[in-house]
Amino acid sequence: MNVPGEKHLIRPYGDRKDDGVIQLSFVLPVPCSEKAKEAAASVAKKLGLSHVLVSAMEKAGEDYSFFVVYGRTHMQLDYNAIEVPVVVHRKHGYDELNEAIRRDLGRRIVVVGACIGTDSHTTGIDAIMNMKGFAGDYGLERYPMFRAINLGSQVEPERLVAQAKAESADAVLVSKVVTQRDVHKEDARALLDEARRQGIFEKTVFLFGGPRVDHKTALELGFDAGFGPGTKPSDVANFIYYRLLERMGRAPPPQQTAHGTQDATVPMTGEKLGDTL
Amino acid sequence: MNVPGEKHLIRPYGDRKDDGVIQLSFVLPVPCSEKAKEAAASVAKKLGLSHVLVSAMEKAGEDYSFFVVYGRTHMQLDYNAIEVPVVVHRKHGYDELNEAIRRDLGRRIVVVGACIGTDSHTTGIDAIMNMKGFAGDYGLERYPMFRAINLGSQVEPERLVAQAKAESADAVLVSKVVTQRDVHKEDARALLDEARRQGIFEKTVFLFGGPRVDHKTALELGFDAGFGPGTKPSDVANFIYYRLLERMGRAPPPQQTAHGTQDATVPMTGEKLGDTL
Amino acid sequence: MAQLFVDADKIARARDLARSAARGVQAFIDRHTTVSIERTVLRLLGISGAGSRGAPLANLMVDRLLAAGVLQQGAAYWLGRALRASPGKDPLQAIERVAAHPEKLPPLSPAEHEQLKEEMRAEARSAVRELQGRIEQRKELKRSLGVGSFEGAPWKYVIVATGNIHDDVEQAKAAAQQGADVIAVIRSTAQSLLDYVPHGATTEGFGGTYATQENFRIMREALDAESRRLGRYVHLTNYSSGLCMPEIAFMAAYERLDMLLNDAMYGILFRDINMRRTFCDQYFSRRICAFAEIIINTGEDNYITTADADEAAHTVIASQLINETFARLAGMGDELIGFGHSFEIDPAREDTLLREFAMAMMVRKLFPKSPIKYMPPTKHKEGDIFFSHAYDVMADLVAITTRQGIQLLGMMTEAMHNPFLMDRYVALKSAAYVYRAARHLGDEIVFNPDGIVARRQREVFDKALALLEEVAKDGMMAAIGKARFGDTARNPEGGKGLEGVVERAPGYFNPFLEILEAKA
Amino acid sequence: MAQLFVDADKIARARDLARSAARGVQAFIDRHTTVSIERTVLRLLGISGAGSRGAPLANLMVDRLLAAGVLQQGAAYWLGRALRASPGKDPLQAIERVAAHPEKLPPLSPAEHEQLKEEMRAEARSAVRELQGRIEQRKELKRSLGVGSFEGAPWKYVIVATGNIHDDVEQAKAAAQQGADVIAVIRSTAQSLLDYVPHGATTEGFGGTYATQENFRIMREALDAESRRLGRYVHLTNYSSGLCMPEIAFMAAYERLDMLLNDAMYGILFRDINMRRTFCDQYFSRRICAFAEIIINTGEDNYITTADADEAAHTVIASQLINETFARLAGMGDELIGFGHSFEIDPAREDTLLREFAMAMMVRKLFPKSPIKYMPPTKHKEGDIFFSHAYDVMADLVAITTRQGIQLLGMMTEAMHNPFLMDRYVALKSAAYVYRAARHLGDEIVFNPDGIVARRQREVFDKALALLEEVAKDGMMAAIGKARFGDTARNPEGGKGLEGVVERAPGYFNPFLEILEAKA
Ligand code: B12
Ligand code: B12
Ligand SMILES: Cc1ncc(COP(=O)(O)O)c(C=O)c1O
Ligand SMILES: Cc1ncc(COP(=O)(O)O)c(C=O)c1O
Repeated sequence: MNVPGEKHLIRPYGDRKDDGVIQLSFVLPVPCSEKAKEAAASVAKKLGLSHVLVSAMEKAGEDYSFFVVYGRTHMQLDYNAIEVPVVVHRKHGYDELNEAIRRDLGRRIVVVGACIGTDSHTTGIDAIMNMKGFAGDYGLERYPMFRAINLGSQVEPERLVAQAKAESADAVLVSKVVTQRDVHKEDARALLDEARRQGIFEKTVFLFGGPRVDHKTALELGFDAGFGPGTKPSDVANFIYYRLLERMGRAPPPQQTAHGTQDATVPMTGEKLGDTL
Repeated sequence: MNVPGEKHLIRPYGDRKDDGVIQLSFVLPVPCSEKAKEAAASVAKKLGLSHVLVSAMEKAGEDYSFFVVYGRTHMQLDYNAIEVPVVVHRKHGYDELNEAIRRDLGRRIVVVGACIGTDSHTTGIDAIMNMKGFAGDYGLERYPMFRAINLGSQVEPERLVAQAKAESADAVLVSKVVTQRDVHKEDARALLDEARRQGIFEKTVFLFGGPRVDHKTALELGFDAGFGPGTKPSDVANFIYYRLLERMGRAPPPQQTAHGTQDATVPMTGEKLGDTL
Repeated sequence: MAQLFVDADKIARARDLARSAARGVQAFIDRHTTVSIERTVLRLLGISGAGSRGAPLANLMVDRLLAAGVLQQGAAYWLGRALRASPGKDPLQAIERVAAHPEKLPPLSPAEHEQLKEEMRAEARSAVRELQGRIEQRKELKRSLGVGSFEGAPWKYVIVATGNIHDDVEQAKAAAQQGADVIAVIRSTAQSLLDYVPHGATTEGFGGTYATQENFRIMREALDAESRRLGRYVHLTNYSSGLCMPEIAFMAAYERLDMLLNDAMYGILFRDINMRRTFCDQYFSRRICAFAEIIINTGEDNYITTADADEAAHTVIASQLINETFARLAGMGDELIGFGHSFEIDPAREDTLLREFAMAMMVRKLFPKSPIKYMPPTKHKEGDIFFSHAYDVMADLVAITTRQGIQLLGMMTEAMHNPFLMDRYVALKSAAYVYRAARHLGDEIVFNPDGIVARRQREVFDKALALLEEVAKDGMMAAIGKARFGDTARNPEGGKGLEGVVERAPGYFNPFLEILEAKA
Repeated sequence: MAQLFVDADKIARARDLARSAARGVQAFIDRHTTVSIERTVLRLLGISGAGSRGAPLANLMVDRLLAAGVLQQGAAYWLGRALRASPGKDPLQAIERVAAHPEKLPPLSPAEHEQLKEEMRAEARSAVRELQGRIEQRKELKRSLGVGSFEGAPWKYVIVATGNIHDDVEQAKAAAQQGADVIAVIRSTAQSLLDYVPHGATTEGFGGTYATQENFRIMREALDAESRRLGRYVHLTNYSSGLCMPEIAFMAAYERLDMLLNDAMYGILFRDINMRRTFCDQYFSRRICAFAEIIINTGEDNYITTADADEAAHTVIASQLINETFARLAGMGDELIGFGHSFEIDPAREDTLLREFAMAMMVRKLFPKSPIKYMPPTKHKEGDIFFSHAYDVMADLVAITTRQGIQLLGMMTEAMHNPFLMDRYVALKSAAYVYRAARHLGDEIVFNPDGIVARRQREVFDKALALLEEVAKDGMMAAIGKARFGDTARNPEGGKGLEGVVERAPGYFNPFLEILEAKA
């Protein structure tokens, strides 16, 4: 029923089309009892669900009850109204991209990256920068036309920025994996402040990545782009190339997307994402 | 912090007290894509959740996506405001109850039961009525002071009522397990209509039970009580005894409860219920 | 891998007992017919429509013949007479005519009589030929596509049960796309007690969707398309069970279904259908399945959802041996008999995984050539979907390790509702993981021949043997009368549908039975 | 049950190689001390407070001594000197005084020198006696209560990590009530790189809660109460890891913790801590653990969260043998060495359950007397919590079947956040089910000696042996330099904390080391 222009109303679907079925689970800080069960039901009702069924009340502790609840929401979404602009840039393959860089920039692109703050989850940044790459996709180090310097884990902003400056890097790649109480955002901001302090903010491309990073947040924080789970090095390589071209006034600016930058350079495949999320 | 009279505000609890964390899962009738993922996030937001994290988007079919979502609700519940009146009747043990019946009624209580309509889920009614009982608790048949006639499965209302009339039963026990599209309620209503037609509605106690039955609904349907999962035969035996006393004007009417009648005769233990739900 | 720790003579002995128990019943079957057998004959002869108020023509005709007290001749015979008496008339009216005053019919000369039968036999042969053709199409498509996730993996069997055939199709397609090998459309609760098969596409059922020929067609058509797209054959199954076993068997064969739930005793025990009726009906329905190469699934799993799975385990084995005998008597090859059993032991107990392994291996080995149908936990499922899922995963492990043939995947919401789309997805994904992770586990491990598992097998089989001794001594019907199966007692005169059982007249005529019995 | 398919000589050979590789390092260790060893000595001597800006007194003192270039004498010696130089003064000021101008100190006669050491030794003995007393309390309580779900069941180990010790207590109690046997309070990400131990109760951490002596006390107190109520002893564990290994070992011993994550190489590889520093620190920390009968958990699981679990499996085995040697050199008995490994093979592959069985059985059998610490799937966890849960359940099955000693229960939300209360509940309930269901499975099954599992064990062990040959030849430090472990290269001069390593002076004095080394 999806006629462009028209509304495309959708609702959650359990047993029958549009029945609005949703499953919930949560803990309430009260012991199991009929009263607790009633409380769980009212949580669901307050969320606007009808046909509320508290299918499980489990003793998660003497003062805690765990609930599994089913109910039906009556909301509708107009699927056509959901905005996810996809950038039109064609994604280059490995050789093609190296060739394009040679042709259009005439030099190697220098990128410096690290997992910053106290975070030592390097597998993410390694997947992007090191030879090996990720999911069969070569890492930046492997590209003849990239010079990739990976500083590894627990790198303080000062050091990362200084290094980037020293190498007069085209792009800085920042990874954060630990997100508890939004420490990833704090660290990301600290990094950009440092970049301003050392005066490389304007002339450098800043990329932010991690399992809980998305393009939108990254932009809000002041980065050029954000890369979430399932990112391939080639997505990043393409993005940097286009962004540099654009800074040279040689390419259409990619529209901002509300999402991980798989789709900032390629229309993305949900499946893939589903798999790696 | 639970001072009677005062408010006792509670919220779902995941990582830290009152963080309001709730887990959701549901299917949307659209293929996996960044757009679908955004739609899933807006479902959660429309439910009033913040910190929405779509942790999984899975291909549940070419035109269906399955989502797991975490978010935080900002609602608060006043736990003290939740009403679950508990009846004060003391629950008699097996011997004690037989004795009480002998003393107070001076005769055996006659109960006729069945699983009605097209429903052939007899284990529930059997658990209540047959010798064996349930979870180590003797069935009514075993009580010297009960005469329990179990008609089994797929019994039409006419037959059950006629039988009850013939036996001049004190109580009629009705079981329904299949609930799809509320067929259990339809059948329950049909039974009471039949009882009225055959003129035994007034003088007989009607009990309704099944995994999706609760006291409240049962009362709304016109039954004397409703019994949900985990019901023990002894709960039922006690309830009938008290209800008959009361009809003889000999006992305080049990307050209505919003719940399965474990707590209509005994303060219930969440655990137990948690286990059998 | 599967190991059997029971000694061979005991097994041979048990089979003999099952055979002799069944023999008595078979003698009865051979002397009787039923309304639903005769309706099936008429359907085979092309009587497919429904009357004004939706009653199938086959029912209207057979009812007349029964009322007129002439059914024992066989419906095929009377249809022949009727058409000859009023040529060109519409069959129903023709039947009504003859049924109104059968005595008034001009007697036939032996030659005419023979000729009439020959005509009907010719009709029957061409009907059978057409049916054969449709069955070949089904087999052809299957041959041309892959089957199952990998060699030796159980077929992943899931249920759809929305009550609405069109929603069912949606959900079946989604399930197929996520790896389901078999789609079962569960019937509406009421249907097994209907003494007719509803007509046309249906959109309202309770706990399931009505089994109708049109619904079969719609679903099979959708699955054919899906199978082609996926390059993997997706099977369809339904229930040849209740008061219309043979009719549904015919419709299923005609609409190219692959399997049918079909049990010699389920209807008797769980639906209180008269035993004589069920025994006669199961025979003819299985004759059709044998011809159509439809895999039947027996219903022993039901015993242990009612009685305690640990205590009643032996009734499962005994019943399977009985089902085996009846199926063979109906001409079915072992490869078509999907023996049912399940993973149902109360998870609150200890070593349940070992006890489930014991049963799963024993059933697997007792019927080496048969596609065992393995059912998931249901009775002890909880509203705690996370626990229920973990519980199902253990069943997946036993299924792949012991190489069950067809696994009905457990649903984490079993305790609440008919499977939702997401429930099926979750089950399919985890089953695929477990199959993959444990793919060769069965070839790797050997159980201790004097261990818990081995002892458990012997204990269960000994009890099954004792039960069969008793059944053979008292006879099937008496044993059922003593509640030996599924904790339920039934007597030969009780239950629904007895009125539809008729002793065959000496001249009883059933051209299809002639063909099917000849074929075997 | 667990089977080992590797031949004994190879195993013996591997142990020899590990020993000779470690010997070189141990020689280095015996010639050096570190700031954190010396801080620990001071803490043992009762220097427990913190200075104005929260800096622990022990740090302030040791920093002075290091700056003054006199630490190689041993902090205990200088504390003695200082107190004797300015009697009655507060220790910090006294130390500052001597550190200001050590050269100005009047020289001691040999007799005085001996006397001073004797006094400090006496102090040390009484400190050790007090410590001993507290350790006895812990053992006493444990003796008086039940331990674990049943004989032979792995201890159920869960993590709390809210960042706030008071929330941690809430969650730990709930977990204990639902069957947790071990509570691990995960540290804040930053802590391993701090060259001091924060002071007091803390309520803000990232990815975990700071390890402080006060936090230890608060949690242990809560668990003591809970253990008594439940009649089941609930263990507490934390991390003796990073730049403060020995100090935390002491605090843990003092606050009656039962276990500590403590690895000879983890800090080097995963926190880029200087290897000399870590080798020295791990030695003294393990001396303390040996004395306090604290079970250590090694961190080999980390290798396979970074490298591919299937390809790097041999590094786990090699590292375990090295950890074993170092632990024994520090006087630890096998029963105190909890070797770490994990269920981490990519679930997208085939026969992963078999390959996990191979590893789990091999580790179990290589260290028969040790409480193996089994970690759950983490790296390949998905946001699909239902799948993740199924995946964890397979790890539970391997854990109970192969009788791992301590199982860290997998969390269905591993890919998203630190465990929530409900995540732990779900994990504990399912693990209890799997343990129950498969309780005796291990005694029942035997793996094919030439099968996939056996071959996999041999393959992995051969690679481990080859790696150890190399390590023994080049020496530990060189091997680490070549990224032989955890895919990470480190050099002896690199990493954090090298400045805190000092060569011991000939007269180096450490009364506790004397006692602890004598004890062994
Ligand atoms: C492996 C791992 C570890 C390893 C890390 C080894 C290493 N060298 O990286 C070890 C064992 C050391 C470890 C330790 C800890 N971990 Co850890 N760890 C994990 C684990 C299991 C997997 C992470 C991983 O490797 N993913 C695979 C990589 C390839 O995926 P990725 O990081 O998302 O990267 C991809 C994209 O995000 C993107 N990307 C990432 N970065 C960048 C950067 C740029 C510029 C670009 C363009 C793209 C990009 O591209 C990559 C490829 O597609 C996760 C749980 C999980 N399953 O996610 C927990 C997890 C991340 N760890 C966690 C924690 C808390 C810790 C500890 C702090 C626990 C503790 N207190 O001790 C410690 C300390 C670590 C520290 N100081 O930072 C938590 C974080 C919770 C939170 N959200 O805050 C998690 C989620 C586990 C949990 N549920 O508690 N961990
Ligand atoms: C066992 C079982 C069967 C057995 C029944 C055997 C028998 N003799 O009872 C068999 C195999 C025959 C069966 C068949 C079907 N079943 Co069925 N079955 C179940 C199962 C697995 C367990 C039910 C059970 O025995 N519970 C144990 C008893 C003791 O619990 P209980 O009924 O809640 O009773 C307790 C309380 O509720 C209370 N109580 C109950 N009744 C009464 C009455 C009174 C007066 C009182 C006081 C108390 C009381 O006391 C009892 C003790 O505490 C459930 C799934 C599940 N795990 O719940 C599905 C389930 C009930 N079945 C279901 C369905 C759909 C069917 C079928 C219709 C499927 C089909 N289309 O073929 C068929 C047809 C049945 C029919 N015609 O009615 C659905 C119902 C969905 C829904 N909510 O509508 C379920 C939930 C499975 C599912 N998820 O799809 N089933
Ligand atoms: C053989 C058989 N027939 C039928 C059914 C379904 O029940 P109904 O008779 O209501 O269709 C089952 C249920 O499992 C079964 O095993
Ligand atoms: C031995 C060891 N120490 C410490 C840690 C925790 O990391 P951190 O050093 O950040 O405390 C781990 C993680 O598993 C570990 O295995």
